[in-house]
Amino acid sequence: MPEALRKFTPIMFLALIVLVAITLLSLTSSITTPIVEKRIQQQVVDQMKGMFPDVVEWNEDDGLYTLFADEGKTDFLGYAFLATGSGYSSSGINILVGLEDAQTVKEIVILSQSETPGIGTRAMEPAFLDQFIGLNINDVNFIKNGGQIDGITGATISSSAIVNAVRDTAMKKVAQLEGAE
Amino acid sequence: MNISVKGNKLALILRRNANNKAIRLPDYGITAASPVETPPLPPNVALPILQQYGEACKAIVKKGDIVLGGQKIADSEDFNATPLHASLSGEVTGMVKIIDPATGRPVDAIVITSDGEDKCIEYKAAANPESISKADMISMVREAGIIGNETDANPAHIRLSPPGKTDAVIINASQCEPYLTTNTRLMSEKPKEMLTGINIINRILSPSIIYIAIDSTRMDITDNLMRYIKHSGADYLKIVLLEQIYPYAAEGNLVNIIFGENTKPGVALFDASTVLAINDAVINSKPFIEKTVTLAGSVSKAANLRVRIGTPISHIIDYCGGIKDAADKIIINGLLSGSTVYDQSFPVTKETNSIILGHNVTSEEGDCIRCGKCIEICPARLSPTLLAAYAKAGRYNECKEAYVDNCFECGACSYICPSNIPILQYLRVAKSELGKKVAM
Amino acid sequence: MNIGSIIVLTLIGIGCGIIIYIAYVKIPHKVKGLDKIEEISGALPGMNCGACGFAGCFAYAQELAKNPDIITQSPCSVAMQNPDAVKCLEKSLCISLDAAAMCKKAVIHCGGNSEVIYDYSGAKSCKAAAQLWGGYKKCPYACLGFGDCAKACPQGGIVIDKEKGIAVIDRTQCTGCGLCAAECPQNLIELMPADTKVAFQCNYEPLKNIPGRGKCESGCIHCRKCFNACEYEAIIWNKLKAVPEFDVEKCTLCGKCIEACPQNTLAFATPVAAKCEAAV
Amino acid sequence: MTMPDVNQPDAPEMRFSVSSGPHRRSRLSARRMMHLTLLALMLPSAAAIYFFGYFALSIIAVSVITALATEYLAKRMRGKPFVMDGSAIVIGLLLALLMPPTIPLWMVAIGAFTAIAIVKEAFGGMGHYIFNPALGGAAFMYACFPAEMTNWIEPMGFSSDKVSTAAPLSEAFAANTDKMAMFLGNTSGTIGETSALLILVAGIALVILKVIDWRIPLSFLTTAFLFSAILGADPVFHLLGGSLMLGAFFLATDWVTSPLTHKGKLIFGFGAGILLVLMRLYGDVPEGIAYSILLMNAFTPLIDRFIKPKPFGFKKVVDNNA
Amino acid sequence: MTSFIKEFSKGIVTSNPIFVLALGLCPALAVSDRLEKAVWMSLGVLFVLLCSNIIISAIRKYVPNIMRIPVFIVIIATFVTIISLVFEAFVPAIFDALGIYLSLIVVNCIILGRAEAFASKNSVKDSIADALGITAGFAVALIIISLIREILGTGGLAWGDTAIFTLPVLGDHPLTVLALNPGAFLVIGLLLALFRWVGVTKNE
Amino acid sequence: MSDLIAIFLGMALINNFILVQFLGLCPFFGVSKKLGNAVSMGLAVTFVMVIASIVTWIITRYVLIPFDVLYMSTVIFILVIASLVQIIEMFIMRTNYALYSAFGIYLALITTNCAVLGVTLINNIQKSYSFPESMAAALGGGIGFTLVLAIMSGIRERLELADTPKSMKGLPVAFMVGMLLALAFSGFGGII
Ligand SMILES: Cc1cc2nc3c(=O)[nH]c(=O)nc-3n(C[C@H](O)[C@H](O)[C@H](O)COP(=O)(O)O)c2cc1C
Ligand SMILES: Cc1cc2nc3c(=O)[nH]c(=O)nc-3n(C[C@H](O)[C@H](O)[C@H](O)COP(=O)(O)O)c2cc1C
Ligand SMILES: Cc1cc2nc3c(=O)[nH]c(=O)nc-3n(C[C@H](O)[C@H](O)[C@H](O)COP(=O)(O)O)c2cc1C
Ligand SMILES: Cc1cc2nc3c(=O)[nH]c(=O)nc-3n(C[C@H](O)[C@H](O)[C@H](O)CO)c2cc1C
Ligand code: SF4
Ligand code: SF4
Ligand code: SF4
Ligand code: SF4
Ligand code: FES
Repeated sequence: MPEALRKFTPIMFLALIVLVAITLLSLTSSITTPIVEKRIQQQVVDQMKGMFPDVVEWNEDDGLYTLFADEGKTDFLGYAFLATGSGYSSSGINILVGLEDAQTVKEIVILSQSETPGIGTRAMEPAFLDQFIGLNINDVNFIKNGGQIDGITGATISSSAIVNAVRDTAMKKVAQLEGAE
Repeated sequence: MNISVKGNKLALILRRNANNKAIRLPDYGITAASPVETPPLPPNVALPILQQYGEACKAIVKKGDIVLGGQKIADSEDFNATPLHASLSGEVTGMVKIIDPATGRPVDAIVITSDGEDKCIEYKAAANPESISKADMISMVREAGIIGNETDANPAHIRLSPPGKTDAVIINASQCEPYLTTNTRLMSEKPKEMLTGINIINRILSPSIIYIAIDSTRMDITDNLMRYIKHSGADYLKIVLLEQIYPYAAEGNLVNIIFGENTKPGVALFDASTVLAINDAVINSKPFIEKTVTLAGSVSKAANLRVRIGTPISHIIDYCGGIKDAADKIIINGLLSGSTVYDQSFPVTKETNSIILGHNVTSEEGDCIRCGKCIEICPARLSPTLLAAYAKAGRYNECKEAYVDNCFECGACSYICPSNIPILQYLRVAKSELGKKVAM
Repeated sequence: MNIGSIIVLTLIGIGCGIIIYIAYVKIPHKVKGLDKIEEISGALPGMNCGACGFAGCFAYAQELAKNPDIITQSPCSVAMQNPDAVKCLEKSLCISLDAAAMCKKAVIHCGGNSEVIYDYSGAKSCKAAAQLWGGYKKCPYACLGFGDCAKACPQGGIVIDKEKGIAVIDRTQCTGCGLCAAECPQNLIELMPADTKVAFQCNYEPLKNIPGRGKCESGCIHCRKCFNACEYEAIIWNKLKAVPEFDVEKCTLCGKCIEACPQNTLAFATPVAAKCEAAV
Repeated sequence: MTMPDVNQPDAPEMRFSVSSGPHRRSRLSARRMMHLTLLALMLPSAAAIYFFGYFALSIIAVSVITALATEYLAKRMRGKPFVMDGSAIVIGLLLALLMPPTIPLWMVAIGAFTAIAIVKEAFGGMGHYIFNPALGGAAFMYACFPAEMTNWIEPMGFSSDKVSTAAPLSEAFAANTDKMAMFLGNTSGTIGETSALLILVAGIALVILKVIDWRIPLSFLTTAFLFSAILGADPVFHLLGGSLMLGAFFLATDWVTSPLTHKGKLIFGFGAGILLVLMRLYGDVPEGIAYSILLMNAFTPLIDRFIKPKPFGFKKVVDNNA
Repeated sequence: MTSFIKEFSKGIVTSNPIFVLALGLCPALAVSDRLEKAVWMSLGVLFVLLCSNIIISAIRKYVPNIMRIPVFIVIIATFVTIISLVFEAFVPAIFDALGIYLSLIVVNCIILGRAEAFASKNSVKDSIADALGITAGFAVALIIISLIREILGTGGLAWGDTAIFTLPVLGDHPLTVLALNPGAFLVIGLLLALFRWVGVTKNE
Repeated sequence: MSDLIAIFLGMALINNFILVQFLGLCPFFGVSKKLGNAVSMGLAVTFVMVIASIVTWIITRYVLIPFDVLYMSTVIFILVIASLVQIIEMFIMRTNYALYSAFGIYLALITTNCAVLGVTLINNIQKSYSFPESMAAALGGGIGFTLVLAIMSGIRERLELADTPKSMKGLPVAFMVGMLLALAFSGFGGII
């Protein structure tokens, strides 16, 4: 090997390793990504079905699902969308929100979270989440801020993450709806 | 008392230092009114050849020699060394080793058994003291072998020949410790000699100013001095009144109190008793063989005594009626900064200024509770608790970095510590270990 | 699979490679000879006790790398007791070592029989106590029993005998680091060959005539009886100090000297560490 | 130094004591200071029992007994003598005073155990710990039992009929702030914090007796007062409410965990005051006193390192911290 | 075989990465609040350490000295990414719970340390033993810590959504702090002290 | 702007890397025995964090997102950090040797510091911060890291003189300090 080239062996060696590594990763990811995507999709659908047992067909528009009870998409059931709150833990709280109409919350479901067990997780319990049922999205706020939701002492951060995420995303989605119409 | 101190330009009144860095004790001046007495001669004296400055002295007498009081018995070629004189007449009965309290190691001492006659060599009074030259005066002081008290503890002739210029002289006529009254006694009993002595120092060092530090309670001395100053027009003399709190009269503190801590004038400090000795040496050519000491505490009669150097302590105690109240502690040179001896036959040395009999208080050393009282009180503004902790852990270098050398061993920190930590003792260990390292 | 991303990311990899390469070439690398120093310091105990006289094991290794003779002048006692370390040092320094001779252990020259002459109160530290008249015992060289040495011993090999008020060294634990000897204000502790058989338990210096102070009942009176009693010429009389010294090779452990001593100053040395015997 | 002939050299007729100077000590002792503190704490404790009856009595008993038992065990495990220096009692008592009246007693026991075993003894015990043990124990309990630790009831004394009806207060509290009731102590809160008056009296007594230094309470209280006023809150309410008084006089002043120097103490109080107000006004924690003092405890070694007295004398002081 | 066992057991006791070497502390503290997380994390570490040790010791002769560290890191990072992708696909709840600590296995001092200190100098077989030993040590430590933290901190033990058991009293009022950050420090610190006290490890 | 300040303070105090996020614990226990060393380490980490955040933000924005390969972040970020540390080492050595001798040894430790990789992952992947937000987070995180390291070293310097039980000495008691610091820092919760 010529002297000049020899100098570059280390660099080429690293490049080779990087190349191999990246190829390997691309391969792995091409296997796992569809699984993940499918799962998330499935999860959302499952939860949606739990929320609206009659759902048969839906439209998706930029994360906003419009749900129908028949194949022909005429029997309107409600809306559903994902909201993400940033709680106490650095990974977020993923919430599926169901709306009966453009104003009223049907139900909210926590898809994933990693709040502090025993503290933050109290905001994941029905006692808290059930308060959302049937609320006007404008009332999704703490009582002291003029809404209708009781906070949880000791879990202010987690509970307000949920409340704020649900309200803000809902407002956005509603605006999106109105924009679409 | 027609001269009031307040408002008089000659007097300088100083009160507390910042932050109350001092200890107030009730037993100042118990013997303040006791005139200096002279007890009978002791049967024998032991004169240790201690030598911290200059080359070690060598004995110039041997066993069996007959010596006269005032006769030189040890000397060295070195100017810095201080000669030693027989303090009474008699026979040299031995050269013994005794333990030096400072190092715990043996040193030589010359023992003289008194013949009871107290014959002295002839002291020639100077015919015309004013005409003696500066150099002669210094060598006369050296010949007399004067070593100062605790406050000015090194040979007087060294203090009188400083390398640089002396801006000011401080005469310490106050007391640095509770119980001690020798300085004030001498000041009131021998004002004339004292002033001559001061004059000699003035001529040798020619400072621009001389401060005389006096306890603020001793208005009689102050009035006398004021009168004298007014009369003689000795305007270079100024009086400093000190509160009787410990450790104001310690050398470093005095300098700081008078000049503030941010100036560094050339200062020489002399204890009143040293001034008297200098006066004796120059005017009477009399060597330093007598010392005035206060005996106090658990003794039948507290007194101020003029004793020969080398006199066993037991002799003095017996003269004053013996130990009272089963006192089990003999404290030399002051309750706070003094040391203790374990045997009554310990002799009075040139540095001794008091003997206090007391009781031992054993107190279990606790953990430092970080109260910060030692820091509050340390007049050297050190952090004694930290220093003690470092010293205990053997981290002597950190002691040095925290200025352990600035500690002047007043003991205020150990005094105040609510956890009874012998802080000062730990600092002494650190200092000596550091000293060893330097020596190595 | 996304070919574009693979290419771009590999290019980033190459870029990083170049950066690292340049940085590597430009940064001067470790001082020469470091490998050897590391090898030597690997064989040292790593206690950084400083008993060798250098500032820690690594500093010692640096000096050794420069001048292997240092190991005989100021040996590391701890390393000398570990046969592996000795082998390793011999190899890397290209010298042969007489480990047994260099293997030392501490001995306390005090039997604790000196009378108490005053009641000491104050800091529980030998150094502090020794500052007051050389200690509270009649013998100004006596063990003061506050255990400054024990505190310094990294092995926990020194305990204070509460009855006698002296320090006792457990020679099975002692590694001969000498840290204790440096702490003792009375200079009572000496590092002696590990296989020392007879212990001389007096430190009194032959100073005459210190009134009120003196040696204890079991102090050496310099009578030479032990010297005369030994049939194997294992005792050498140290004229300077006027004390006996023992030749380990010749001593047969007969105990005659111990019997002969009128002062009970001599005793058999306590057992030697197994570790050390292995090295010997 | 001994002389021959005068006495029999080998048989001194009497054994003297020898020690290093100084040969006299002040009468101040750590134990005495601790006992005075204990005495002073009797005032808020009495108020606690007056206002919260059996609740307070049982909390105090459990806390102090657990603290003592833990201290005893810890000392035994370490092979050290157990001395009744009062410190464990003080810690137990202070912890008790920080408890809300309805706290289950086993929780108090856990708090007292943590305070002594982990926050005090694991660090080396008396004089060596870094964080205030009582507050460490309380913070531990806040984190473990947030609901129980913030369950406030109206004072009801020993009257048993009220005990059964004692219910948590509502948010109406904030509006209903009778300053006089807060000053005297007839208000809700932890059992020991309610009577600002008695805490003040006890604290000032300790200051006068030189058991505690005035600098920390003063700077702490002043900073909290001024800073809360600056931020637009009611300063008197903040001064009297919560455990500020108790904290400023008895918790922040713990010698072991506060700075050594005067200047350091002022900084400590200032820092604690700022942190306290921030936490009270904006924080999530129920009461900021434990956290603000614990944080300043953490800063104390740094304060001590940089705020040192400058050695007296003429030597130019070089900064040795560099 | 004996050397294999020796290397293996060394990792668990005498050079336990957590309790003795105090390395790789971040994941040890962060994911030890629940047993489930601890187990999955240990599996992740096992996979990464095993694969990277094998690869590194296999290619150790060819790696240019200059590029040693970068190459090792890239290899480790690759396996870490693979394991995160796999976790994300198959155990999503765990992937979410572990958060970034899964990715941070890359910089876990244990792994790079082993690559540098062991795999780059030893045969494939020994490297496998080393990986197994170190992982076992890591796993044992993590599981002990997580058991304590989960049982006391949540008042019971759970796997996934199913509770294995719940303690009386503590089940209603768990010592929550143990499941939180301060508790992680507390439990590990006390375990360290305990091991020293009973003499498993040496005092400082 | 107030967002940035919130992110900065949040990263420094509330989500402190060491006490809350559990990142960079090895140096927290390893390099916290002396204040000087601790502060040097902290500053070096802060510096590398900021630089790494800049570079990784660019890579994320212009490479990873366009190609939709965010899952490659770990590999690429760590490679970039490793080479960055090298180049910074070289740069400092060339320009300021005094600085190099003070910081040099710490730089080597930084490559394997969780906090550096952690901050890049949090900024770019977890929170998808904008550039200024990334900077605020990196700076805040680094300063919080330095602060806690400094506190810890102050405490440990004092503990060295303390009569800590034998089996608690050193690391175990440092963990206890960690616990109490974490408790104390939890008091910052919600301040922003
Ligand atoms: C270690 C620790 C973990 C915490 N975890 C959460 C959490 O997961 N969710 C939450 O909302 N608050 C959490 N907090 C915040 C505190 O519980 C905080 O006191 C509370 O949010 C304030 O509640 P309050 O204002 O309703 O009393 C945590 C606090 C600490 C100290
Ligand atoms: C000293 C102090 C005392 C408090 N006392 C009460 C109280 O008695 N009742 C109460 O509901 N909240 C009290 N709080 C307020 C709570 O800690 C908390 O802020 C409040 O309960 C929020 O919860 P909520 O919105 O569910 O009521 C107190 C706060 C402090 C600082
Ligand atoms: C010192 C202090 C004591 C307080 N005590 C109470 C109390 O006893 N009850 C109460 O409801 N609020 C109390 N508060 C007020 C609460 O902390 C808070 O301002 C109010 O309850 C609203 O809290 P929230 O925002 O958590 O709902 C107190 C506040 C302070 C500063
Ligand atoms: C004024 C004062 C306040 C004290 N405050 C506390 C305190 O807040 N927490 C504590 O654990 N001990 C406290 N103590 C007790 C004491 O400082 C401590 O228990 C001992 O220093 C050592 O255990 C206090 C003592 C005093 C005198
Ligand atoms: S440290 Fe020294 S100067 Fe300061 S109080 Fe103590 S003995 Fe006096
Ligand atoms: S006075 Fe004593 S207890 Fe107080 S800080 Fe100083 S050494 Fe510690
Ligand atoms: S006794 Fe201890 S300190 Fe002394 S040499 Fe032996 S091991 Fe070292
Ligand atoms: S041998 Fe020395 S250091 Fe050890 S206890 Fe005796 S006097 Fe003290
Ligand atoms: S594992 Fe996080 S810094 Fe070492």
